[in-house]
Amino acid sequence: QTDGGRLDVVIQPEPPGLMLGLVQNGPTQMVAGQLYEGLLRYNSDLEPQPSLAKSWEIAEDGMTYTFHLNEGVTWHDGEPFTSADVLFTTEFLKDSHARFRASFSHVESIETPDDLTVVIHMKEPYGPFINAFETGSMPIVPKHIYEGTDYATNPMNATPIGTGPFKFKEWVKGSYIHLVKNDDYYLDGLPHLDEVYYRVVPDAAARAVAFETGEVDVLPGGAVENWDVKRLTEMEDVCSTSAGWEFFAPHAWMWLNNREGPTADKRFRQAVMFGLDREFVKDVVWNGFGTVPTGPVSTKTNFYSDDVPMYPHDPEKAKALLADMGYDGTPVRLLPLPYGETWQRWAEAVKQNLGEVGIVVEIESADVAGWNEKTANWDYDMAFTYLYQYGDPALGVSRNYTMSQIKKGSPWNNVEGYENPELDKKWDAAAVEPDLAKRAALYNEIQKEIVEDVPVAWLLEIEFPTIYRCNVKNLITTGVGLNNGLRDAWIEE
Amino acid sequence: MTIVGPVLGRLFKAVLTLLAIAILNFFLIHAAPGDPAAVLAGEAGAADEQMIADLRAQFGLDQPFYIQLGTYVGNVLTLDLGYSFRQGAPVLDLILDRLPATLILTLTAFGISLTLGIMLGVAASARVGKPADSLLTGFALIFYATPLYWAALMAVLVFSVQLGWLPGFGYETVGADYTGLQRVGDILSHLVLPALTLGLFFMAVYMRMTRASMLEVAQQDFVKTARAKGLSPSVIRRRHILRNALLPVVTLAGLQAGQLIGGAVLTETVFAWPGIGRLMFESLAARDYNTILGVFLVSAAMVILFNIVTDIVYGLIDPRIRHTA
Amino acid sequence: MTNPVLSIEHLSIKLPDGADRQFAVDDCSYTLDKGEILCVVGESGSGKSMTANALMGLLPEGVSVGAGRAVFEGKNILRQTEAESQDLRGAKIAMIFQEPMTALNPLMRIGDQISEVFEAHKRHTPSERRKRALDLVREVDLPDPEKIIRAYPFQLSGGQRQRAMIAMALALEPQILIADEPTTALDVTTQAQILKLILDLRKKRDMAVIFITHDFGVVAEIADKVLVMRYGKIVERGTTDAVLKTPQHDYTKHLLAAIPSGLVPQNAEVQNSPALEIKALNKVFRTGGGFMKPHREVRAIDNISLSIAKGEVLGLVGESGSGKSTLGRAVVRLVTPDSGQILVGGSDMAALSETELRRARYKVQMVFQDPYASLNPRHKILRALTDGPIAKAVPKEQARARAHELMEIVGLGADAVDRFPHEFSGGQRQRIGIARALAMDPDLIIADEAVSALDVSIQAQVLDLLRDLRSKLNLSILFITHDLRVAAQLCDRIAVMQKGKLVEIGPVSDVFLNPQDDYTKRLLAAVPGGGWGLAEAALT
Amino acid sequence: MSFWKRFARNRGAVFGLVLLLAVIIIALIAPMIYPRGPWPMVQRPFLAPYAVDGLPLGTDTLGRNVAAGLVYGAQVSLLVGLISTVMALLIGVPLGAVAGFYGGWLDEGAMRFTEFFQTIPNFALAIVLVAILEPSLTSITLSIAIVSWPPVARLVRAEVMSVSKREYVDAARLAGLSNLRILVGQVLPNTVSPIIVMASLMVATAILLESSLSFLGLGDPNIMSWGYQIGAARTVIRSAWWLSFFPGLAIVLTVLALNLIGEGLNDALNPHLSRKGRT
Ligand SMILES: Nc1ncnc2c1ncn2[C@@H]1O[C@H](COP(=O)(O)OP(=O)(O)OP(=O)(O)O)[C@@H](O)[C@H]1O
Ligand SMILES: Nc1ncnc2c1ncn2[C@@H]1O[C@H](COP(=O)(O)OP(=O)(O)OP(=O)(O)O)[C@@H](O)[C@H]1O
Ligand SMILES: [Mg+2]
Ligand SMILES: [Mg+2]
Repeated sequence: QTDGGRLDVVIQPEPPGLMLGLVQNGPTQMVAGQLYEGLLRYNSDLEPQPSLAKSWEIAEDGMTYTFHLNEGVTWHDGEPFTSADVLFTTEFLKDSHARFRASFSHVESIETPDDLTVVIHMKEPYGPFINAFETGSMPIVPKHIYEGTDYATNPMNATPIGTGPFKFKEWVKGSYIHLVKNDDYYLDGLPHLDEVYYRVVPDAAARAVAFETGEVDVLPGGAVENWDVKRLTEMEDVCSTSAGWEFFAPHAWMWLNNREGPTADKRFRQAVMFGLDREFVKDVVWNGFGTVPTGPVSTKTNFYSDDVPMYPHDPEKAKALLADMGYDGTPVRLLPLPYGETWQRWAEAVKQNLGEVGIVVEIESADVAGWNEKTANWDYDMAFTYLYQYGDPALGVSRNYTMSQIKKGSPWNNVEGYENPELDKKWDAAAVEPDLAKRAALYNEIQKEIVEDVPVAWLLEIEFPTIYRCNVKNLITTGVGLNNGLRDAWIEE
Repeated sequence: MTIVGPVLGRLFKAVLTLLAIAILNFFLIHAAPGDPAAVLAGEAGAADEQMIADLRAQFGLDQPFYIQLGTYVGNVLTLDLGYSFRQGAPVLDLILDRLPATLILTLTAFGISLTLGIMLGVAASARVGKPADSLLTGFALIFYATPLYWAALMAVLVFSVQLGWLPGFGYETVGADYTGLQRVGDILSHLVLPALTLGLFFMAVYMRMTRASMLEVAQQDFVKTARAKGLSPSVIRRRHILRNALLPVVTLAGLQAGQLIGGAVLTETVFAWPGIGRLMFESLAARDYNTILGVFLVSAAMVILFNIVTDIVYGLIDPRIRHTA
Repeated sequence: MTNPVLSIEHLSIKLPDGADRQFAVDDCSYTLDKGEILCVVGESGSGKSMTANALMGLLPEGVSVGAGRAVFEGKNILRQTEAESQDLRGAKIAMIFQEPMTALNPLMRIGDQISEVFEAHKRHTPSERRKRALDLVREVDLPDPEKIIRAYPFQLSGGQRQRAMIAMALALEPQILIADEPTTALDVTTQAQILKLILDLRKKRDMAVIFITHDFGVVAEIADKVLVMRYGKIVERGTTDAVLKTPQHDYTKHLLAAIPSGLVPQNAEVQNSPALEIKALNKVFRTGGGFMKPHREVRAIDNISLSIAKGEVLGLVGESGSGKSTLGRAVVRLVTPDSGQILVGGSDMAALSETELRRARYKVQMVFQDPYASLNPRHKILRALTDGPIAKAVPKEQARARAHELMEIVGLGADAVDRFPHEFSGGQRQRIGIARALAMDPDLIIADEAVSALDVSIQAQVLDLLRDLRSKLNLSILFITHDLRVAAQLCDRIAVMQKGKLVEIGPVSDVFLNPQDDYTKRLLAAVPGGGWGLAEAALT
Repeated sequence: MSFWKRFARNRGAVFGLVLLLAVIIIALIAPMIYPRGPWPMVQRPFLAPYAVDGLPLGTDTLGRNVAAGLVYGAQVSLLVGLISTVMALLIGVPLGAVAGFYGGWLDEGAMRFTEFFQTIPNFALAIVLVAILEPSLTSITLSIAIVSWPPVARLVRAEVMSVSKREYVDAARLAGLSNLRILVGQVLPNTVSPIIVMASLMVATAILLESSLSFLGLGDPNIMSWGYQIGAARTVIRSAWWLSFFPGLAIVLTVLALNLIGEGLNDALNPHLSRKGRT
């Protein structure tokens, strides 16, 4: 192992801010994950690992979680890190972090018996709770900086202070973000790298060029279009891996509007599933990366089951279903995800596929804001999306299918308007079931039933290969990959 | 003395125009679907209504529209472009950060296109009807017809990737910490490709204009007078024809200098140039209202500034405007 | 003749294919002596300018010397290299042009344009050039020389610019000065000054002058020898006296006959009631304003009152810019006056509403100065002649018939209505303009410089036509011109304007033979071709 | 008569006309050559030109026929170019004509309005407009028209002002014609030549603008256009150059053709009328 060196990583799009407690979008997590830390990390099997907490205990009944914090941890400005910061964080995040708010709604109270201990008392046992302490889910923020201020406009947001292995140095907007090694990091010998540059390159083709010309060393997943991946990985001394996305397990599907139009008919939705040539898309549009899903739960997520009805590419069946329902050729609108060429091609492929079974598709066009607006307000027939699963169906899956999650105005819930009260009960029961085997059985039932209903058209378990130079070692060590991977990374001489 | 009054009047008009632009843009941009809160929340990958509502309140989007407009206009009048909640910084700072890059890019492109365009235009007009003229005008036409972004892609491919002569993107070598001349050289090497691709189109425009204008002026009576004096053709071309031929070119250039900023959106995107064109485009996608409005206002101000500069240059060339008895 | 400075032998100048004829100049020979002024006259297009251009080596593209020689200092200057021509131009042979407004570089100071001549021929040091330029400016009598050499062309009047041109031409003391219609664009008083200047300089420097003109008045004033050209050929040559008094060739006779004579008709008493009455009319133009431009005020009509009787022709004369056109246009309200009254048939043109005006204008029509600009190039003549009557609610058929009739009256033939304006010559167009005015059956016609742009022979035809019409139709005419000879021929009374003011008005013979106002006297004296002596002969 | 002769004398213009006619014909017969349209995936993706019979320009990232895309793209480019130009003329000509003809506060107002639009950089405004209206063929065409009319208004105003000073306009006034009739019947017809020349160049610019918008992802996703093809292919420009090369070439040639025609028209329509016949 060698210490020192500089790593250039592409970041796209440019993050809106780096204060992870306030902003949690993808690029922010990727950069700020080096600055802030959570209580825990998760390996690629999604098992908890120590981070700010060096150890933890869960009571038998699942009602109490006790965390023991590392000693000698300081914030980047030299202030000591204590359990008070953790307590403060739970206050802080309530206002700005929806996912945190959701998981902590099961919490009764929090205690800090001493500077290095945090005890959380639950209202009820909540299975996935131990999965909610990673940096992005619960970044610990400094109390001494934020207490008593307006968090959103605190000037320190521009120069974030965390406990992480790297410190914020400089951000030249539109160009790069510069992080440097935290010399006072509490784990001896870490980090290895001296500095990290996150480079903003807005054009996908230019990002590929940047990697080719040696300007950058790491292309995070999704940074280049899939067609370039093959070419780049064939270069000398270039490695790639699909690891590092296990925690997120991005799952792509098409929302089918269950409320109105042809898509309100189950037979139509099933016809869509049969009409789609998902293997073709995986092979051609995604260059072979990813897995065709069988249902709402990703193969990477806990409680995945393949005991469900299958939807192979079968145009004849699709046509039969359409004939059965008496589909009259009413055009359906398709709203693609405005995330680049890959997604655009995907929409075109879907349009072609469905066109072949007789479904008239009109692609609509919108940028991110327009997409948000339309999906959040249910103004669509079919709309692409992909969401993270966070390791557990209760965290990342159920939110898309339960009636309590039908809320206009947000695009991250049951947007399709799927209503199945029977299933809702099972989802709720599974979330708080302390017995693992029972939980699994519940989720099996759920998956079987819901796949029959096709509330949405599941398209692909996306894989985002990370491309990097082979002399960069230990780049991805956790289930969230690059988001907190640089702690252990080093460059071989 | 006579100059102060009109300049003040002009500035006053400019301020009114800018204000009108601010208001129109305000309407335009708020007419777009979606809002910054939704985008920001959306990007987080998991958000709920409460979060979006909180963000809206924080951004002031829960206020009635007319109050938002009033606040904005009030701010603009006090030269305050507002705060970008998305980026967490005052808009003016964001823009000032990016403006130098855009200015360097557009002014260089403008300089290149104008000088080269005029030189080639003069050269072509001196050889009118000959093969050299056809060749030059032919090239100009092709540059004119080539989509900017396409040229940019090709340029990166050839000069940066294949030949490795020039950096293909960015503004300077990141982290090299050059200072002084070294830094200037570094920026210059990064500048070459974007400035050339942005400049080529406009060069073609100026070249054709110069050529046509030179030929037109060459028909005028005073050129015959100059020939009757026994002046050599090159002196006539330089001293008599060119100066008169420049007048329409200057007018056109003044009008287009502002448009360069628009064209810079594409160049800045392809070359990852950290300028305000890209800032505008990205802010638009994020519905970062204050930032888009700010960029629009600043670029409109630059257009107006260019127009004033054009008038001054025009006055320098044309005594009829400068001296008025 | 002894030892000519220049002798031209069998010169032919070829025009490009498709031109109106093969040779612009066809087998011409003549000589020019030292200190002599040779006038070249002839109608437009006769090849006058081409000869001069050939001598300078400045033939336009496509036009080339076909045959012949021009011997100057023992060399044929028609067959020289471009470099040799450059050495000659400006140094040995200099030239001045017709249009002083456009012949100077608008962006360069006068002084620089003059010293440039020295520079072109590598004479003197820069500071000396400057000094000499100043001397030259003095020599051509430009006011305030120090200031003038620092001035730009737009700051000078037409006459001053022409002087500057002459200064340039004289810079290197050339042996030959070619002047291509140098006074055509100037008004009479200025013209007289320039002619005098050329005569003076000729005497002082003993240079030879080729003076191109189509004005026989000018010829009479300055020429030693005359050359008459037609269709590129020399049809007559001789001393001034010989050619003017005893012309041999028919064409020369024809040209001379067409010249408006200085003869002034006897007073014809007009007692009819007025067709037009102008009372205390005023018009001030305010221009400018805007970025870097100050305001400017011009009093174009300054408290003018006059009247025109039915069937009367009133001549309105005065030099350029005196306000003649403005007055004419005010009558038909193409210009809205600031104050005063314009009574046409009792109604006040100055106070009518838009629709009333349209009606009132039927009675007053205008014939415009520029025969090229006054007809819409995209409309056939028929439309030009019928648009008005149809708007006036004359039935279409009737309007058409009238148009045919009018074309006969103005001597173009009824068939001509189906042609486009560009298919007519200038004189023909001018007649169409008259026909158009007549189509409206007006009581009063304003003719603004209606014959100024025409060649003398055509001018005579149009004047005849007007006279004829007046007597046939009992028309009143306000005849605006700057050519006093033309005015004398046609008008009953004359009004003289200066700087917006009416300085004199009266019967033709009174004004011409017994002018009261100083300005009128100056104006009359400036007319080239030797005064109004002829008029006295007519009185006896 | 002489118009065609003058136009035909300019060899470039004739070449441009032939080129443009070719593009128009191709656009018109597109449905006959490729009746299934440009979208079906006909073969393996990334086939090089002529790698397989019947695919002279190869296939794209989804295995669609590039040649078919090109042919249908011609329809879009021409349509957007023509319609947006016509719309820009419909805004610019009346505005400029009224401003130039009536003068006074009408002129002042119209010119302020025009200036206002010219103060916002063109392309930036087009981007914002398309984003607001959401990309579709209509919104793109409309946006292009909105950003391209100001120069038309200015040109028409200048021309109308100059033509209005001609004496034949005065003559028409004296003939008692109404202002509107004078403007429409006498003045405007004499301003058409420069407008036609400008329009031919505007079509070219509009085609470029559409392709630029498409490149930025602001194209109509249901429509195959050249800009779309280049934008879609830019990420694979290294491995499949033909995907962006041919549409790029198509744009260059079409724009070139329009420019050449514009120049030819300029020569043929404005043979220095003022000089003719006076010498
Ligand atoms: N550039 C040219 N190309 C072709 N023909 C020309 C050109 N210039 C003049 N001509 C023709 O040459 C002939 C002689 O023209 P020139 O200019 O010498 O006439 P001019 O006697 O000077 O007439 P004006 O009194 O109108 O100046 C005319 O028939 C004219 O049409
Ligand atoms: N529309 C106008 N705006 C401003 N000034 C004008 C306008 N028309 C005429 N003038 C000015 O009014 C004065 C009189 O002009 P006018 O045309 O009546 O003279 P004119 O006697 O007809 O001269 P010419 O013999 O040259 O035709 C001139 O100084 C002229 O510059
Ligand atoms: Mg001549
Ligand atoms: Mg006049």
